[in-house]
Amino acid sequence: MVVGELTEEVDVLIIGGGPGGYVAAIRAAQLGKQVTLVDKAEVGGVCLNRGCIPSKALISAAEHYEAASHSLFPGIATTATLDFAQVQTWKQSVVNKMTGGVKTLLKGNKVNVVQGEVFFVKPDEVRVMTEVEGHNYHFEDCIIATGSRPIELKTIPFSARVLSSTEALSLQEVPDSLIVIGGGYIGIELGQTYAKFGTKVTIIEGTDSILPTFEAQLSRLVLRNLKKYNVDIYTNALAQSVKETADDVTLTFTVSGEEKTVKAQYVLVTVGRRPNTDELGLETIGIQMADKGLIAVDERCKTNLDHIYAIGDIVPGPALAHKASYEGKVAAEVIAGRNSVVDYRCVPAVVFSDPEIAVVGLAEEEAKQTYGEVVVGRFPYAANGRATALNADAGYVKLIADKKSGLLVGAQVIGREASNLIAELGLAIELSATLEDVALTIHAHPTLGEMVMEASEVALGLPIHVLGK
Amino acid sequence: MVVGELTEEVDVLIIGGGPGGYVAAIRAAQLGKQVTLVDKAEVGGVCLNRGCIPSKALISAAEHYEAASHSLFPGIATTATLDFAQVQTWKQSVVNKMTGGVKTLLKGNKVNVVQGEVFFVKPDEVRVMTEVEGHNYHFEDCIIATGSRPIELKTIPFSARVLSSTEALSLQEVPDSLIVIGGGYIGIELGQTYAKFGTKVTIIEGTDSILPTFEAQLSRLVLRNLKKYNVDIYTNALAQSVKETADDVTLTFTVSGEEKTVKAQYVLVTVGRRPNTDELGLETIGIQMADKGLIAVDERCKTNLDHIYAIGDIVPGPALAHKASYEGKVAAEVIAGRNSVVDYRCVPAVVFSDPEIAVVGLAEEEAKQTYGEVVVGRFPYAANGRATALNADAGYVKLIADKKSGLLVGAQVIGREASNLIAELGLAIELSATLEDVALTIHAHPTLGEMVMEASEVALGLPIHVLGK
Amino acid sequence: QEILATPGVRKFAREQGVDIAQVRGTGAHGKVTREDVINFLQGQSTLENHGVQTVEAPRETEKPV
Ligand SMILES: Cc1cc2nc3c(=O)[nH]c(=O)nc-3n(C[C@H](O)[C@H](O)[C@H](O)COP(=O)(O)OP(=O)(O)OC[C@H]3O[C@@H](n4cnc5c(N)ncnc54)[C@H](O)[C@@H]3O)c2cc1C
Ligand SMILES: Cc1cc2nc3c(=O)[nH]c(=O)nc-3n(C[C@H](O)[C@H](O)[C@H](O)COP(=O)(O)OP(=O)(O)OC[C@H]3O[C@@H](n4cnc5c(N)ncnc54)[C@H](O)[C@@H]3O)c2cc1C
Repeated sequence: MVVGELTEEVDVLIIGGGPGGYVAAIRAAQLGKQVTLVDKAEVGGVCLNRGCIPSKALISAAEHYEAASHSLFPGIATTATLDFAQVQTWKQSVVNKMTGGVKTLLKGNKVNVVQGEVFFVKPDEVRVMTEVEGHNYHFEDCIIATGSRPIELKTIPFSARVLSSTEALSLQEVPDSLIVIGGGYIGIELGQTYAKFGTKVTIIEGTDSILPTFEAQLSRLVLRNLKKYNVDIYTNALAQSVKETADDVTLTFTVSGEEKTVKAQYVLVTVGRRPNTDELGLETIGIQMADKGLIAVDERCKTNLDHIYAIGDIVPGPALAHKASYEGKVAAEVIAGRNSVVDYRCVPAVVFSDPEIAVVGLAEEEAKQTYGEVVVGRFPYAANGRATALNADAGYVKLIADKKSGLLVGAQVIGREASNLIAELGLAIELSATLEDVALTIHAHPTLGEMVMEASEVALGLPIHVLGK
Repeated sequence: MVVGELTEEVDVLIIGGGPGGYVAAIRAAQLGKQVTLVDKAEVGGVCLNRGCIPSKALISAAEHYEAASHSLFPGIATTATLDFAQVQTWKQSVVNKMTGGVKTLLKGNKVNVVQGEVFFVKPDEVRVMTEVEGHNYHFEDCIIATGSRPIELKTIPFSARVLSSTEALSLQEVPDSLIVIGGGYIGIELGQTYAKFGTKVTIIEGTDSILPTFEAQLSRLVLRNLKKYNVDIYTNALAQSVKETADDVTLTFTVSGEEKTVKAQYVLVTVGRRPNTDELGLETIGIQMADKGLIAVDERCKTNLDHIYAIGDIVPGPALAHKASYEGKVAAEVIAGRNSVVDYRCVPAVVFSDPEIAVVGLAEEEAKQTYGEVVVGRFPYAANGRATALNADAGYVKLIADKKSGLLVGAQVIGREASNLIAELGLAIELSATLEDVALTIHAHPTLGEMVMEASEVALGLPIHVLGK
Repeated sequence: QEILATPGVRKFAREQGVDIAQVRGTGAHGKVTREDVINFLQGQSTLENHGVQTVEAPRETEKPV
């Protein structure tokens, strides 16, 4: 151990152990680099500790609870009782399993893991602060992967009753009532989950629709289910202020000028996330920034400083775990001397709502702008045998292709297992597949995947299981 | 209506309304042909009426019942009660929905549907018998798609207590006990389903393993679950004879020479299916046969008679619905003057066991024979975040690639949603994708589809979420 | 040697009356692209000294599947 004012020499220093940083660490180590990974909290980052994994664990528990509370299968009567504290313990065990796995992988790949908060003191040196002391590290190459944190509303600051997603994931009791400010994917996933567990949920969304970054048609089925769970939704609504008591909180908001109030046990604020780039001392070393606190990088994930790279939520592009991991591999490979670049045609995005939404590539309007004329093929779950046998006949698969070439350029799935069906479509786009390629590929019967083939046939004007015009 | 000895002229005659025949009918009609479809029973064939669809409906009901009977989620206690007659009513409603859909599609595509049993009287004429009368049809082109029926054991003929899959799918009560002769996919699917509903199941398999057409490793997890449901399995076992009473049936079988008996309420015989080619009068018109009662066809699905085509279970190749439908489209297109041929690189096969098994392309041994050296990448469900959050961490994804080129040539998935994960892998093989193509395609986090990407990285020697050697 | 091409390209070649086995693939591992088929056709028609045309496919291949 190096103590006092000694500076430790490291080969590759990675700041942040989320899905960007830990994946970069493993890949760099695999390629022969000596890697030191520093995180101020736990490895796994937001994703494993307070993002993707715990949210999906609660979502699948809620789904199981809901499926047993309201059996869709005639002849199978089921009941469910909930011990939410135990669900939380299980959720934590899922998180621990995954973070434990990451620790094992880092160790197995001989990555040196250090706990501490990092800031830059020189273009090739950082200081790492633990609670009791500080060390300096001098590095050859550095990857910044410090991720993001929830945005706080100035007028509605976080408190005992005003929560971020982090606290909302860890409630020990199911609240009677919950107000969600922000109807993006995190707000919808968490709101819907608590609604399934029995909470009276109210969603306050600033734009004219929940899930505003998705095509309007996609959110419609989610909306229908939210109403089934008795969720109140206000769109074009602006949260103004809260009044908090020991037991509850009252939110004042306006809808087209009109002031309204709603009272609940908690308010959850999910209005976006901001990059953790403000406390790293980036100014001192002169790193060039892009918009909104993001770090500017080139296609090798390199910043303007030759030996410093940045990946994940702190660089432009969708703030998603799989994009962070992809960039992590690229940065690690570049540092190891490989000729890697960020070179994807598409990044899928999934909302684990009920039903699930998954999209990849261009939306219909974007495709029209890029390609001029497009063809669209849509196939409904209701016409799919497997979906019907699963009692899951809400939803559709929609494919968007360039009219001239037939090249698939975008795809959307809403319905059961959308999160898994999108994988084929992402591969299809990356491999420049045409509608014919997809239509001529035999898909197993009876599976949900058949809808992908059938949607292609719809776009080609030769649909089998729906009527053409 | 034509009566008496008049012969009706038809353009395209299709014999059999299963997934081969009805799909051919729709495609031929779409391409401008006048189509008459004749089936002696209901449209939809085995697949929709007594195969894929009813079996999958019972399987998903059993899964739902089982999931609620034994909740895997700590903190969510569930119970389930079963009214099996009602489950059967629901199953029938699923079947009716799908066959009703097919009828609507046939009508919408202006296909003339006739009920009756067909046999050939001349190379361009058939006789169609209904219960009361007969008509002759003279055709331009004909597609034979008469499918297959369960094989009956000479020594153990079907009876009130010796059932084929058809009767086993329609029991009105859950039997106390059931013996399944034949551990292929139909026997395993049905045996496991009744075991989940509470039946004491015994499986008698002639070879040394259940699911003998799959790699041994794949059946191991299914075996483990069967044992959990208290299923007795005898391999290398030969069913000899049955003794039937009003209430039960006793089966005598031998295991390596030793004679054993087992008593149950029913015996289900699932030892294979034979093509319905023996009562069509094919000899009279001189159609050339292949092995095992199958009709010989070329790559256009044409028989030796220029205007007669054959598709589905009555021609060589896997006896699967999606293969029948694919051939149906080819035959219809050829008749309509298009230059279509049977030209697939792979046909997926799925077993809806617990966990599901899905394979596509070559098995490891086959790949070695074809390509010499192969590389294999295996990724376990236990290392996937989504699987862990779903409490579904049994299983793996295995990819097989040509070592020299990295071309993906085979894939196997066992585990939750294998039936849907296989779609991407079938497309990858059809598109001649390499391991790198798959590894460099961004897969959404956290989804089961990530395992496909990770298995590619394992095969490439750069695994992220498992340790390399 | 295996012919590598996507299902759509295989179909395209067939419709153009091109035996895909004769086309030299320019993709990875000799994968035949749509452009390769077009170039093949153009090369052929240049040889035969007439313009690009759609050749009616031969319909009498009697190869059992
Ligand atoms: C509730 C929720 C649900 C989500 N669901 C999904 C989903 O389903 N799919 C998906 O793709 N994405 C999801 N996300 C987004 C996903 O979590 C992020 O995109 C992803 O975690 C970004 O990875 P990263 O490596 O860039 O950073 P992070 O995961 O944010 O990790 C950054 C790490 O850096 C550390 N760090 C920060 N500053 C310092 C410092 N100065 N010194 C040392 N260490 C530091 C932090 O402690 C942290 O561990 C979700 C997010 C939330 C909040
Ligand atoms: C229990 C079970 C489960 C199965 N599960 C699956 C699965 O999950 N996935 C899968 O891919 N496959 C499955 N199969 C197999 C699948 O059902 C068959 O491969 C498929 O139905 C074959 O289609 P086909 O069109 O060739 O014939 P069929 O579906 O058998 O249809 C033939 C039709 O022809 C009619 N016919 C026969 N003879 C005459 C005649 N002389 N005159 C008039 N009409 C006639 C019959 O009435 C019938 O409607 C399953 C089969 C069974 C039994």
